[in-house]
Amino acid sequence: MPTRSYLEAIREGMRDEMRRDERVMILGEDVGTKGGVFGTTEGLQKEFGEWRVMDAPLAESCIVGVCIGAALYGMRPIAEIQFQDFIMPAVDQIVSEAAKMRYRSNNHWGVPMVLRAPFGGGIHGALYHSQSIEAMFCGVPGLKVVVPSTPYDAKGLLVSALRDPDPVLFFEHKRAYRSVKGEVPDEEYTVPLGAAAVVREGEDIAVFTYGMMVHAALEVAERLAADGFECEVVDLRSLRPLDRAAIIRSARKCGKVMVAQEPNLAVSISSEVSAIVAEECFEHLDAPVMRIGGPEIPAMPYAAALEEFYLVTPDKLEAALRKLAAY
Amino acid sequence: MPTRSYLEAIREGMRDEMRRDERVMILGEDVGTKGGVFGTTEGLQKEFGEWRVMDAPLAESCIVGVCIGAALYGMRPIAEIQFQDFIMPAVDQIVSEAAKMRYRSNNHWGVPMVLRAPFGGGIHGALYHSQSIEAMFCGVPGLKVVVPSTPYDAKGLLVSALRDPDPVLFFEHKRAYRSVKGEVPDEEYTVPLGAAAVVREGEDIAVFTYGMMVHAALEVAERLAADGFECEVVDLRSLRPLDRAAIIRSARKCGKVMVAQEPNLAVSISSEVSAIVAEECFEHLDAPVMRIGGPEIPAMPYAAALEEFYLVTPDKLEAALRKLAAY
Amino acid sequence: MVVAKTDAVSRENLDGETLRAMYRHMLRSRVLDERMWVLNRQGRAPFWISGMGHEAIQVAVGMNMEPGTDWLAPYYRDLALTLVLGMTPRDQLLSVLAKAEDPNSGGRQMPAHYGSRAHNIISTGSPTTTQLLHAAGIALAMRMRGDAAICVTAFGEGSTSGGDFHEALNFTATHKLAVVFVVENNGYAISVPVEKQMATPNVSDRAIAYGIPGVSVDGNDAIACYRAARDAVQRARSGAGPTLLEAKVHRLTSHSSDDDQRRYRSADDLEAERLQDCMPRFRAMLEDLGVLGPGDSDSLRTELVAEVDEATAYAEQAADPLAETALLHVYAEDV
Amino acid sequence: MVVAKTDAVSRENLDGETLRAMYRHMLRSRVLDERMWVLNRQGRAPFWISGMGHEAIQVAVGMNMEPGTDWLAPYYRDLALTLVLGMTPRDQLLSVLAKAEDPNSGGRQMPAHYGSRAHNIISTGSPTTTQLLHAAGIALAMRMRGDAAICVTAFGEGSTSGGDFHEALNFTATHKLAVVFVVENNGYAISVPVEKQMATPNVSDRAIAYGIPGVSVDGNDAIACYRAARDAVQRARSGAGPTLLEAKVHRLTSHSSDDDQRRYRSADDLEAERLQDCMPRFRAMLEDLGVLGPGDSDSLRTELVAEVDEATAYAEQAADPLAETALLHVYAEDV
Ligand SMILES: Cc1ncc(C[n+]2csc(CCOP(=O)(O)OP(=O)(O)O)c2C)c(N)n1
Ligand SMILES: Cc1ncc(C[n+]2csc(CCOP(=O)(O)OP(=O)(O)O)c2C)c(N)n1
Ligand SMILES: [Mg+2]
Ligand SMILES: [Mg+2]
Repeated sequence: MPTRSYLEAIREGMRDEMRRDERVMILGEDVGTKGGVFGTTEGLQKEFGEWRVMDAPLAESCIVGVCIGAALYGMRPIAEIQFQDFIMPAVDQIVSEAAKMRYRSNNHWGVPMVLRAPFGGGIHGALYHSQSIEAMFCGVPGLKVVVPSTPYDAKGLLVSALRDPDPVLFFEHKRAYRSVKGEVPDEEYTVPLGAAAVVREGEDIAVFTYGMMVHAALEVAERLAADGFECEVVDLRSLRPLDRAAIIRSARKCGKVMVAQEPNLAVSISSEVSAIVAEECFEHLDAPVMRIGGPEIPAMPYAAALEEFYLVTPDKLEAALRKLAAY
Repeated sequence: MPTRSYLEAIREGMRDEMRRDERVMILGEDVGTKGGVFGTTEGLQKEFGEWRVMDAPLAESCIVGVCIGAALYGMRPIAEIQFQDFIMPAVDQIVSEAAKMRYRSNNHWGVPMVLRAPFGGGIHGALYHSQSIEAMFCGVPGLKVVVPSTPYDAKGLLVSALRDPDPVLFFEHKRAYRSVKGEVPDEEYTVPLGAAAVVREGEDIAVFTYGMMVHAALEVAERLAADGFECEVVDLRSLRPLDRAAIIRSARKCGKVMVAQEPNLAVSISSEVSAIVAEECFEHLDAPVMRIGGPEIPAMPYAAALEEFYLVTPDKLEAALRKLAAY
Repeated sequence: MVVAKTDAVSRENLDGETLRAMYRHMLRSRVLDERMWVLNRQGRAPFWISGMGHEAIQVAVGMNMEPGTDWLAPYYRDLALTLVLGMTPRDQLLSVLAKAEDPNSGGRQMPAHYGSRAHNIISTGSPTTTQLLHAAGIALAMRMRGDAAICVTAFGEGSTSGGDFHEALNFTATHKLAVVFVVENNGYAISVPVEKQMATPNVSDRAIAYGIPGVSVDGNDAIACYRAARDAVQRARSGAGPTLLEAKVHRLTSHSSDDDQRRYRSADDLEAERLQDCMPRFRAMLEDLGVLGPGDSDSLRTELVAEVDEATAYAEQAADPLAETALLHVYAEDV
Repeated sequence: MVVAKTDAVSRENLDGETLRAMYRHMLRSRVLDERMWVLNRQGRAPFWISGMGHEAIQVAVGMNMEPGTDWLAPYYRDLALTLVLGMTPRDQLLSVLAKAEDPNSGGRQMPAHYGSRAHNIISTGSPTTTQLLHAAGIALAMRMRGDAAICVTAFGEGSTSGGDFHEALNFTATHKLAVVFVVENNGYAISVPVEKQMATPNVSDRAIAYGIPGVSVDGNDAIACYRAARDAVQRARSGAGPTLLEAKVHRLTSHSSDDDQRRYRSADDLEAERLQDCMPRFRAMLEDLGVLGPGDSDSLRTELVAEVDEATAYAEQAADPLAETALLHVYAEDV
């Protein structure tokens, strides 16, 4: 199988679906000639033209609202938000409109739209180019939220999202774009929405995580394996809906649970995973359900030392896992 | 002590602070002549004039953004959002601006602003006049979020919020406005932000909740008491920050925990409370941490049968508590 | 002035049939609207929000649209517009009584939250102004598909203060999309008068910012509304781009059944507006023109009341939604 | 044309001192800006976003403001404006090197996210257009306090597509608040040309929608900028309300150090714009007028480079923020 970067896999996912389905279109800032600020849409306007790959004005509510309208008329729009941080002006269109359209119309109308946005830190992006604000949407019925951690999943989940009849928020860790590479088949394939993946088997500690943290967890798991502790690493992949069955299975199997994420912990994915485990695995737990994430500060600061302080590095994760292992 | 309705207590809180501190002002839709769609600001424009009690255009981002600017200049603005559902267009101003102003300016600037909005259902308000979307803000560092359940707390917390140097979201359960009455002293007093209240002592089950559900919990607690089960009912009151110490204390004391709320459970206050208990009270728990809330549907539908289906009624709460008691 | 009216009419060369159809649509909506208020006062419908006073512009716009081809992103006052496009009094009565059969939302949304797949009327929620961007997206898709269709969206003047208004007009103007933006300016956003909402005398002045035509018309003059609507629709269909069409109307009722406008408006104002009601005015004109004979209007009302009676009876016996159905249709998979 | 220039100048009756001060401010910002790019290319500053080409309007506005009284809600290109109001090259170098002493944010924000309590410059984040509403709120508070102060806010033309632009102009126009809205129109929002952002030739056309004056000025003509800025500031201070002041400028650099505009703009375009740079043009004019003698400009540059050298040296040895300080100042209680 050919090797692709995370970014290439996403671009191929869009390109293949646009070739296959002329209803698929992209609306976003700088997606045209520039090919996006990260290059994700590079070459797509040349192939598909100025209408199907359209540069939007600097107005996120417009980008999402227009995509909702186009979806109602029968298109399969991709709304690209330049940074996840800049979704905020579009929250009304996402939460009040896209998420509720099918329900409020008693199934007469639906919004088959994919909203793509890069998230995450560790790239000197400071407060507004480093955030992970996905939790804000993971409690909203009517939305689906996915975060791939590998090129294979990135393309497979994106294709599934583009074929899904409901709005899907597709969040891409910007640090993964060029740093994460992997095999991606040339043939058409999909990865189902709503399914977590056990990316490493183990019996001692179940580690639930997503995004770039998956790679840190795998690295740390090997360090612990050297000392005989086997971590089961679960890539949640789908943050809404969460794969309850997979979470319960691994938690019960290991009896010890660590939920790891990049952003701060309060009212987050980690809270929900922990609550599911607390409710469903009580009799199987050998230790408190532990969580590790960013500090309770607004976002990642710019100065290198401050950014480093925010991030859950492999070393910090290792320390937390060893503490749990020792419990 | 004189008896006041929840609504009267809130109005008095605003009025007293406006008399005490001329920096306090109100900006919101219909807050002037009409006195607000619920009558919360009735009479205030007459007393304080058209500038300090100003009818805003139909633009929530404007209401919040203008209040942020006024706060930066030294005012103590109250931004009234007509229904919590309609905060969505202002999320960027709240989350990107108000919440991060102090942090990003390294403490040179702050936003002493109170955002008031009615929330909650059971009043035939349907999808967009019944929601409880507070969870969206409870994971946002830089914000404080409070929800009073009694007239006493409503006034005391509002006064504290108005004297707080940072942005406070003050959410009022609209079903409580006229239905909930209680004693409110005429003398000046405050209720501290960040502190939960044990509103009923018990040893068997700790029930953590907020808003109108507090009253349901108290009612159900009496039913169970008849059968010898003593519930400790904790009114969280402050949803950000959560009163960790109070949560841990009551959870450890009872060994059984129920978290009850009106909205759907995923990635919510209930998730965070449950996660805190799971992490901090492991060795004290005699049963899984249970949660009860609304179904995972976008919001409360209009038809009576559908609305009733959504709500956690005292009977549903009682059933859940009896199940937990029997564990 | 009969002559002037005749001139106006002949200038539009509107035949009697068209004029009668307009009047019928307006009266039908009015009769139905009156029934909704009765049901509300009787406690049989917890909520109603009315289109009374807005009928002329809505009917004028609707009659210039092509049902089945053109699309509508309405707002809660557009009762008459939904009827012109083919929805029925029964449909809306099913909604006001929150019945399972309600085609708008199956009783899930408040009344007057219109939507009908069968009539290209998109589902509307409560947040104001969001639908303007949906209309922009629909028109973008029409343009990409090469469909000779247009999209109409309607809203109050208060909604023009919201950011989505600006973003929608800017986007459609930039790409010359086939949208007609219809502002039903009744001078109030609930209790807030237009002077506290904006600095310009006309909402249509906002059009200049986008390089598109802005037109203001007397919303109580059905013929003027018809002319303006026809021009705006033609302009959109011809590919010339969007128009901001403002009709100055009166809100002949309180904002909704939860409001009492006497608390913030003078009795004189309210009386003055009632005297300008578009219905009697249009009726008088049609009678002057001989388009309506003596008694025609009354017999028409009798006929329409009968229709509404029948629809009310149907809606009242229709089934309520079952509690468990609240779980359905969050996602397509639930189907 | 010397004469015309002289006329222009005398019409504004600008004395030589004022003109020299303007030139000095512009050159100081340019010299500092050049240094930022050097530090970025040397890998000593991970990021820079430049104001090169925008100096004339910024200095013109800043010189018409009253430091200590008036307020500013800037955006990331406003380097020159912050310097006119009293911030120093040292302040901004501390920021670009993310030092603890940085008065903008203590190294917490990206460079060019300006803010200084001491200079009434509010803290700005990355989301565009939000600051326009803050300016509106500041001016509302000034009005309520009866302060004879004004608030200036600056932003790019791209930001005028966002909803907050509309809401801010509408609100300030409705209440006649003392805000000067300064659009630095460089024709691009990153790579998106203005034709894809809006349909009107001038951003100032948007003013008509709010019933306020809209003025467009050549941002490469320092004198024209000065005149327009003075009028807008006077209008605000007199209580007549807001003005939308558009300066047509050129972005003489890529959007930021992360961008390469050669990928989306032709070499000819870029060259043509460079030839219109406001700096040499203003210099030539002042030399024609004899306001600058031969060599004055060069010696001024030498002096300013020395200042920037000294500031760079200071900033480089300044302390980095300590890791644990990342926890401070989420809430006031942390102090
Ligand atoms: C975003 C949002 N904010 C507030 C409301 C509450 N609200 C409903 S209608 C209305 C006034 C609308 O006025 P206008 O647009 O003039 O329409 P009209 O009712 O006068 O026809 C308000 C404030 C809402 N529905 N949505
Ligand atoms: C809400 C938001 N969306 C997107 C961005 C990313 N972004 C930063 S600057 C910019 C373009 C701004 O263009 P303009 O307003 O014309 O200012 P200029 O940079 O040309 O001076 C964009 C899209 C942002 N900062 N904020
Ligand atoms: Mg109105
Ligand atoms: Mg620009």
